[in-house]
Amino acid sequence: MGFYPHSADDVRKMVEKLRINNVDELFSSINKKKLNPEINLPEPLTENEAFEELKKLANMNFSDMICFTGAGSYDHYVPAIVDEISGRSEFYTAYTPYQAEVSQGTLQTIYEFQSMICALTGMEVSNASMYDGASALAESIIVAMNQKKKSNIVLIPENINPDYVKVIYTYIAGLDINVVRVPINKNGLLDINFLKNYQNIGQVGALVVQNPNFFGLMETQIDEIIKFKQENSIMLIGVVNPITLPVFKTAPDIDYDILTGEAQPLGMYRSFGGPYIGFIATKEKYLRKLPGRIVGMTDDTEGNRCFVLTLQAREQHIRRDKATSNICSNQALCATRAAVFMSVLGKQGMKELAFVNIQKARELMEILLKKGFELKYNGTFFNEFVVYCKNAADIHEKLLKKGIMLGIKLEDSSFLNMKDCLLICATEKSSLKNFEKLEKALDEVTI
Amino acid sequence: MGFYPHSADDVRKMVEKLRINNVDELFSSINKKKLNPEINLPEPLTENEAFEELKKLANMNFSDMICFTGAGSYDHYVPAIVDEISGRSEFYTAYTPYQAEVSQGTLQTIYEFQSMICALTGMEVSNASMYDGASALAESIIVAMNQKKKSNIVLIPENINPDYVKVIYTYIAGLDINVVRVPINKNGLLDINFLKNYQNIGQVGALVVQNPNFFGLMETQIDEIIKFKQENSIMLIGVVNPITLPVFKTAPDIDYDILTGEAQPLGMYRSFGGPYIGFIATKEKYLRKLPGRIVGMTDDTEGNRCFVLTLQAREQHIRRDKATSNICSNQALCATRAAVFMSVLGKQGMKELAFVNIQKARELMEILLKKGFELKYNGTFFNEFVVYCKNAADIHEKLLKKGIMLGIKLEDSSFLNMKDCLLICATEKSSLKNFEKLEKALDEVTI
Amino acid sequence: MKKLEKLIFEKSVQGSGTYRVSTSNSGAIINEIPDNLKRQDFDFPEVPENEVMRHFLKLSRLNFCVDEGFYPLGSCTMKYNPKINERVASLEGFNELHPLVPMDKCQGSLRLMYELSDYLKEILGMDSVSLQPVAGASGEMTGLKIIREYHKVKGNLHKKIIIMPDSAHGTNPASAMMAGFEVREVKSNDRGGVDIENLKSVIDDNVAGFMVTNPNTLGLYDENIEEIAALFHEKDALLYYDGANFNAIMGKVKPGDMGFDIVHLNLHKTFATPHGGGGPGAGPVGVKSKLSNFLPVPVISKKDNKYILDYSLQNSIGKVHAFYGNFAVLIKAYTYIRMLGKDGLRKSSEYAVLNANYIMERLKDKYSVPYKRTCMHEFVISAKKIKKETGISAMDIAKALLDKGYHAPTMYFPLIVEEALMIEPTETETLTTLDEFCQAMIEIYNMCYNNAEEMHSMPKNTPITRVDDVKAARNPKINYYKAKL
Amino acid sequence: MKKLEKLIFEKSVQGSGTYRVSTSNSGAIINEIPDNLKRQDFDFPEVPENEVMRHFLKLSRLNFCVDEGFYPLGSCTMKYNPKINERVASLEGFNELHPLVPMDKCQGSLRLMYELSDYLKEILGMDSVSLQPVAGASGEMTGLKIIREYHKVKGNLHKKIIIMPDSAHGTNPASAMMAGFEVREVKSNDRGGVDIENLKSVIDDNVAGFMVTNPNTLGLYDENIEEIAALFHEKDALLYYDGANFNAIMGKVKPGDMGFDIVHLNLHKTFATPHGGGGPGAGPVGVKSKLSNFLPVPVISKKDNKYILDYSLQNSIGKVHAFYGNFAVLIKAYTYIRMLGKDGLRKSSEYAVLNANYIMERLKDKYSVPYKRTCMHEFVISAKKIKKETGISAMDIAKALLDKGYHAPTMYFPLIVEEALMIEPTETETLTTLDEFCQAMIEIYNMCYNNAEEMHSMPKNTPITRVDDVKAARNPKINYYKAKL
Ligand SMILES: Cc1ncc(COP(=O)(O)O)c(C=O)c1O
Ligand SMILES: Cc1ncc(COP(=O)(O)O)c(C=O)c1O
Repeated sequence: MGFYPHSADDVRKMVEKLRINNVDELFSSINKKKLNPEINLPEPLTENEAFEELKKLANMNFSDMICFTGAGSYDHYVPAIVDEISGRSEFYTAYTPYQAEVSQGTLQTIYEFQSMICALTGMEVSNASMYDGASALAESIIVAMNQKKKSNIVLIPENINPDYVKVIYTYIAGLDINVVRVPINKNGLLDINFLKNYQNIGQVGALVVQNPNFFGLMETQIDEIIKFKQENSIMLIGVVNPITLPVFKTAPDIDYDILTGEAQPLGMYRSFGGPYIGFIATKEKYLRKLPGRIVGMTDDTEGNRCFVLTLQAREQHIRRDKATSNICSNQALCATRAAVFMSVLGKQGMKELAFVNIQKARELMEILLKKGFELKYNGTFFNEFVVYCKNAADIHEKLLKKGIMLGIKLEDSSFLNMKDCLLICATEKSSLKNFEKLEKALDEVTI
Repeated sequence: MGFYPHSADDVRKMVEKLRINNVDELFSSINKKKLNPEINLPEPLTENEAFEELKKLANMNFSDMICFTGAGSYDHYVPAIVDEISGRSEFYTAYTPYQAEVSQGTLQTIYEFQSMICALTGMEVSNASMYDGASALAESIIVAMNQKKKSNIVLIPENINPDYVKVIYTYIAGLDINVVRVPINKNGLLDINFLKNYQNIGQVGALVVQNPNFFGLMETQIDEIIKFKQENSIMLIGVVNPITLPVFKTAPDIDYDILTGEAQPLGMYRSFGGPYIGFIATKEKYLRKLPGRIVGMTDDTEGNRCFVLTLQAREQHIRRDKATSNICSNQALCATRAAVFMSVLGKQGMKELAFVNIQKARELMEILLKKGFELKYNGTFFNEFVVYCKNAADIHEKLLKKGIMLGIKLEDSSFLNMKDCLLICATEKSSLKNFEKLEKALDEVTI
Repeated sequence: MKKLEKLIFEKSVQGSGTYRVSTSNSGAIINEIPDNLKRQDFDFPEVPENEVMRHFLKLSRLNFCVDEGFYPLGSCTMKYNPKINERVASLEGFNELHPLVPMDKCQGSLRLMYELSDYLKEILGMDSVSLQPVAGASGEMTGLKIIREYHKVKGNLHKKIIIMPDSAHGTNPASAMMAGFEVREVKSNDRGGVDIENLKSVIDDNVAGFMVTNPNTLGLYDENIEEIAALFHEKDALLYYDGANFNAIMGKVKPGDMGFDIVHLNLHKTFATPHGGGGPGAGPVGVKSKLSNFLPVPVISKKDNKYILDYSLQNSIGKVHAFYGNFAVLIKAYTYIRMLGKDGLRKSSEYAVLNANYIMERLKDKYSVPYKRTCMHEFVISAKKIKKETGISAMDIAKALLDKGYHAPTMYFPLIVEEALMIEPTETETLTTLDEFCQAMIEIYNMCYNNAEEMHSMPKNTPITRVDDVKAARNPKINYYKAKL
Repeated sequence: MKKLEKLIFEKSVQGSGTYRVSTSNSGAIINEIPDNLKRQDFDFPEVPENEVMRHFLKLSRLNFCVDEGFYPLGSCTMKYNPKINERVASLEGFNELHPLVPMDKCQGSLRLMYELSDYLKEILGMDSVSLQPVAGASGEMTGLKIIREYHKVKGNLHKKIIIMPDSAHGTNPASAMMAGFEVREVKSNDRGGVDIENLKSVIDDNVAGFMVTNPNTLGLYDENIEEIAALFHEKDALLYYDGANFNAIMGKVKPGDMGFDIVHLNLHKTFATPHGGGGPGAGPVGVKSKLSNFLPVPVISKKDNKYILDYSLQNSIGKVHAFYGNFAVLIKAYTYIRMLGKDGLRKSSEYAVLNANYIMERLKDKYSVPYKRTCMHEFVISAKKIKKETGISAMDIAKALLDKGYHAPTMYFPLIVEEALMIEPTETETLTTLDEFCQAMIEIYNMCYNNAEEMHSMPKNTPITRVDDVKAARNPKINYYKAKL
């Protein structure tokens, strides 16, 4: 089944108008020997058949496992209104809003997204979205390092999402940026002494802090970090989970220069890893250094308030090889989803969401401690934490057979020295029932 | 979680404006002893919790059984575009289109529905929808009998959907209408001789013919039925499955006075029996006798073509106890779905749909015959047919355990004398894979 | 510029439909159909999926809907339809379920129906509930057939009269007619309630029942309801409660406590299920225990910890729907009740009533309020005086509201108020919306006296201007293909 | 009357949000957070769900979209997005799947990705595919990093130049910059293709690669492509194919057969996944076998009849996305390919090209076509002459189209054509739509000469009139809460 509507009669009319004999004449620029090649594809399907095929594939996944796993992808409830609005043709079948006169829907929505990201992060300005949290961080580092032209070192602690680090390495390959990893202390936080004693400090352009970090821990050494960054005129890049921000300190109390992160928790399904949505918020003074789209407020010729893609002089289609980034299509529909999510939860809902996540993670922790696990790090955590016990890998495996994914093994995630450590996550969706199932399963597998 | 937005401050302002002390003062007309009674309901839920509860209930159903069952509810594929359009707020959160100026969306859609129902049925006019096929038939009978004031008998063959018959009895209770059942012949069709020899013919106002009938059979005695009805000036009411009509003879070749039926196959899910949608089409001369809403074309004051609820003088809000029916809210969104379904399939798709259903039913029949079932009736059928074998009930039961519902036992459906007969259905969704599963399961249970 | 849309038929081009139901050559099967049963060619649109989408998208935008704005349509309770309801009703476990699966294969649906029945019993003060009726009018017919059957069983065949107020909704007399009853009206008194003296004069032994809403169609609560109930019960007549106005009293008072024997509810009003542009709705019927046996079958019962479709009711009136009613609508109402709980339902009604009184208070100096009382969830104003003074009718005012981006109130109903406009805000509107609406109403009032001419030509900003109803009815065009027949 | 919508912030009323994440008193937990980590109060909207719905519904209506009408936006391939794709992508089995589940728990997703990679390999004539890049530009960066790594592994660190035509899309040079390359432009010849002589003069041993689309951004197919490829391959430079224009040649010719080493596709163009108002898209990258080892990890492999996430590529450039790319977008492209099959894809391109040529033919007497050749799926016209004669610019023409209910063509791109308008109809439009569009273009042409003044003030029927870009950029207002900081 295809989606090209011409009847045979239509084609005849058109071919006549073009004074050709058949459509293939239009392809005469193509080397005859290469034209109309064999392509080995399955037979075409009707809609019904396609649906059945895809359902079959979907059902081969174990999406209904009880999943106490975060590590960059979180199981939050998506309010139905989010799907309903982002499912409106007007949002999802529009192109990038180049023609402002017929794109105020997307433009105003993105403006509202930007404003809410600013409100949550406490920063002054935000862009319209990035591909995901990892690329947002990578591009943030490039922005920061471009501010510090004479420096070529970015400090990245060991407690940062390891997949983000991989993306950073790819992005900076070929650019004059070097990564120096900051070790972590026994509390799972970055080793502040390493910073204080770091020799090449003159070369350092930026420091990255993930907060909560990959182990779920909130950074408590903020005052020292701020002091370090201010004394050495280093750009401070924060990587945050946006749903922590209604509760935890952020800018301007923390002097971040750039605050970036993954907004998947704001209304995106886990969806096997994408589409997600990165955000970058910064101080006004760096506005013109931002990558990606930015929507600004202005007037039309009749004086109506309206919105438009602005500061395009930064972008690839104007500045070409001098642009702040190559990003063009971004994740606008995800930003729309996030805007609806934040709007419908509102201030109270966003606070409750943070509270419940904190609460649930503590309940889950209690269960695990009771069953013999130990906390790897003491400290304040949000909805993730690391536990260990001597046969964690084995327990993890056995629970999987029972339909429970008890986090990830840190050993598998580039933390080779963290054998028998699991990174665990609870959210508002972690129901009492699932906790009970976990307890029961743990009892069974640990005998 | 509720949906009333007033803040405490709003309430204070409003209460002040009304010069009352609290909201309960507004309820002072209510007997104090009866005010604010205890109500035993479960605790309120958040959206997430409600979703989990409902998912639990949904999962308690065995909706994924392989289901070779029709009997008034059919497993047809619903194109995604049908959900997408009927899921637009503009359609599903509107009221009945009383204000034509702001309801042209629904009005034109219903006009198109009416027109396509007319095109399919071959009748001249159609109404906007009825509650379901059963009530549409019941109301059709009342319309017909009102045309024949001196008669009080309606002839209803035994091969009609038994649930429809039950609804007819309820509807006519208290009215001066009597049902006489027409026996069926050995081919499962109505006994034409019974009609010819019927004594009280002068009392007969209408004859109902279901085509295909409850056993899936097409009526072949059409010429004799037409002759009978014309000679005796009886109203002929046809009950049809709309998806048969691209292939099978209908009005005006068959002189139906009213053609009614269930349009569930046109884009409604089976949904445990509802919402479905009845339709009634008739000759123009009976237009003003129709129950329910009717949309007509007209102009606005500027001469734009537009649509409006018309012929309201028939309806309850004008005619009150002299109305053609009490129906008010009907099944408008279902009519919208049917309109989209028919539009997207279009002429070719509707033909293919009929063809494939005929084809699949024959393939299924072959399998069953091969496995030892016999056809109860010989004759032309659409997508349903009756088979029997001596331990059909037992096989039916055993297949259920294997996740296959091989039709319904006719014995359970008021056909007490049809022990060991199953009414079976195939549709375009009956896949080869499911046929194979059936074959395999049959081999296992019949050993 | 009016943004109208062509008809789907006008977009049809032969051979241009893109949808395929079959990839194989399915047409050959036609040879197995006897020629004398075959149909010849027929008219039908041929439009590609892309254009079908655009067509209905554009049509949709010609509608006003509650997700767009304020819909103060009295008697219709156009409250917000929570989006979660649409999500749960489309779960595959519900919508792909055949109604005739064996009972052990549909325990989820049955349990939902069983529990919903229970909740409604609690809320209504009734003893049994049928979820089968699919709309208000369907519930009415069901209830009236029960009344008929009740008297029949008792041998009281002479009880052929249903009394109802002159303010009754049109479906009430029409339903009574469909159940084989005759209608007798009782007058309303000057408080908008039933005139007890008049009632006494019309009541007699032939009366089978009384049908009323309370609050009634004026939005007023009849404080004599218990006395009225007693008058009917004395004659062994049954009291029927039309639940269209139930949004006023959820959790505040139970119809069962007022003395009613039978109630229907409109789930598509009070319980937030969407109206769909005219359905599908659901009109469950609750009855007192003496009538439980008369309900339509099946009802949902519990037996050995299993939920069953129970067909065993002795005096059942039969069936009013081929299966069990509009099941998907029931899912939505169930979800709504579960989310709100007791307090949420009660507060919903309280705010609905507060909102109505607030608007009435703000408008009463401009528009005359025929009954000077606290109203319940809605109230009626009359444009009679305005019409006399300016020539502007209730209709003109309604149309002017459309132009300001509001849906119109219900017009010319109930019939006992001249130039009636019935306003029902519901609880889901914000104070800002209410204030803006009042402001619009006041502007319109001023316009009646300052610029009457303009008022007659409203609406102007809508997709079309006023329609020619008369033309539509005189020469009905209801089938595009008609000309070709 | 302009139907604008307030900001969500302007609808906020303290305490009026209705959404609850928790029914219990969850706030107490705050006491377990150390004071020095706690945030003080913050600004955020408080709006009830009802009003949130209305807000975004009204906003949505201010957008033009492909489900509303014709979108001849060159280079963007705004074809119809089949609704089935949305349905399958929202299956719970896909969208509730955590990306880090063990591989035996996600075989459905892996198989889909594996098969999609296979299909794309077939369609492209490439040997390996990565589905990880999430947009065209993301694919470009991936491809260029591969080029860089390829030369690095070979020890050719001096290869720092990427050549591209002067007609290249802005992302191409920007991507080259992000991969640490310098850009060198090659001129276009008078047929719109690469000027071979000029190419020979700019090519040298420092060249790492060549980046081009074919058909190029003028919609023209470069018949010298194989010769060009040979010139680069001689220097061990790699050829990169920007697949933005692939809708012209699906099933007609494979980039691999033209001589390309690396290709990206825009699934959100050619493969009918919706554009979402600016993403999410997907930009898979295919490479010839010598580059397979350089792809981002993981790729999907098959081992012992199981699909696996394969991290074993020796020279992998690493990762370009935290997980595996925009998986949900991949589902849609997969479904599209499965439905159309080989013939469907080929016909899509044929009709896309036919449609473009048909419009060009109908417009060429009015609007000047800079390159007089058969075009492929799109073509560029120039308003240079019109501008000189009437003062009407390409921008004015584009805005006039908005007023007639069409989206505008791409304007002022490619840069080598003055007053460029680039028109791409796609295959999903009907002949009626094409004819009506041509008619509109001709009317606009006539208006340029008859009523130039009017042309400058277009559009008028849109939600807003032309915007003040300069004001927006001069004093950027991009955060509502900014004033309060
Ligand atoms: C008072 C009253 N009764 C009955 C009805 C009929 O309800 P339905 O339209 O659901 O049949 C209505 C509906 O408008 C009503 O307002
Ligand atoms: C020729 C060309 N190359 C590259 C791109 C960039 O694609 P994306 O927006 O998906 O990053 C585009 C998109 O407009 C394009 O037209």
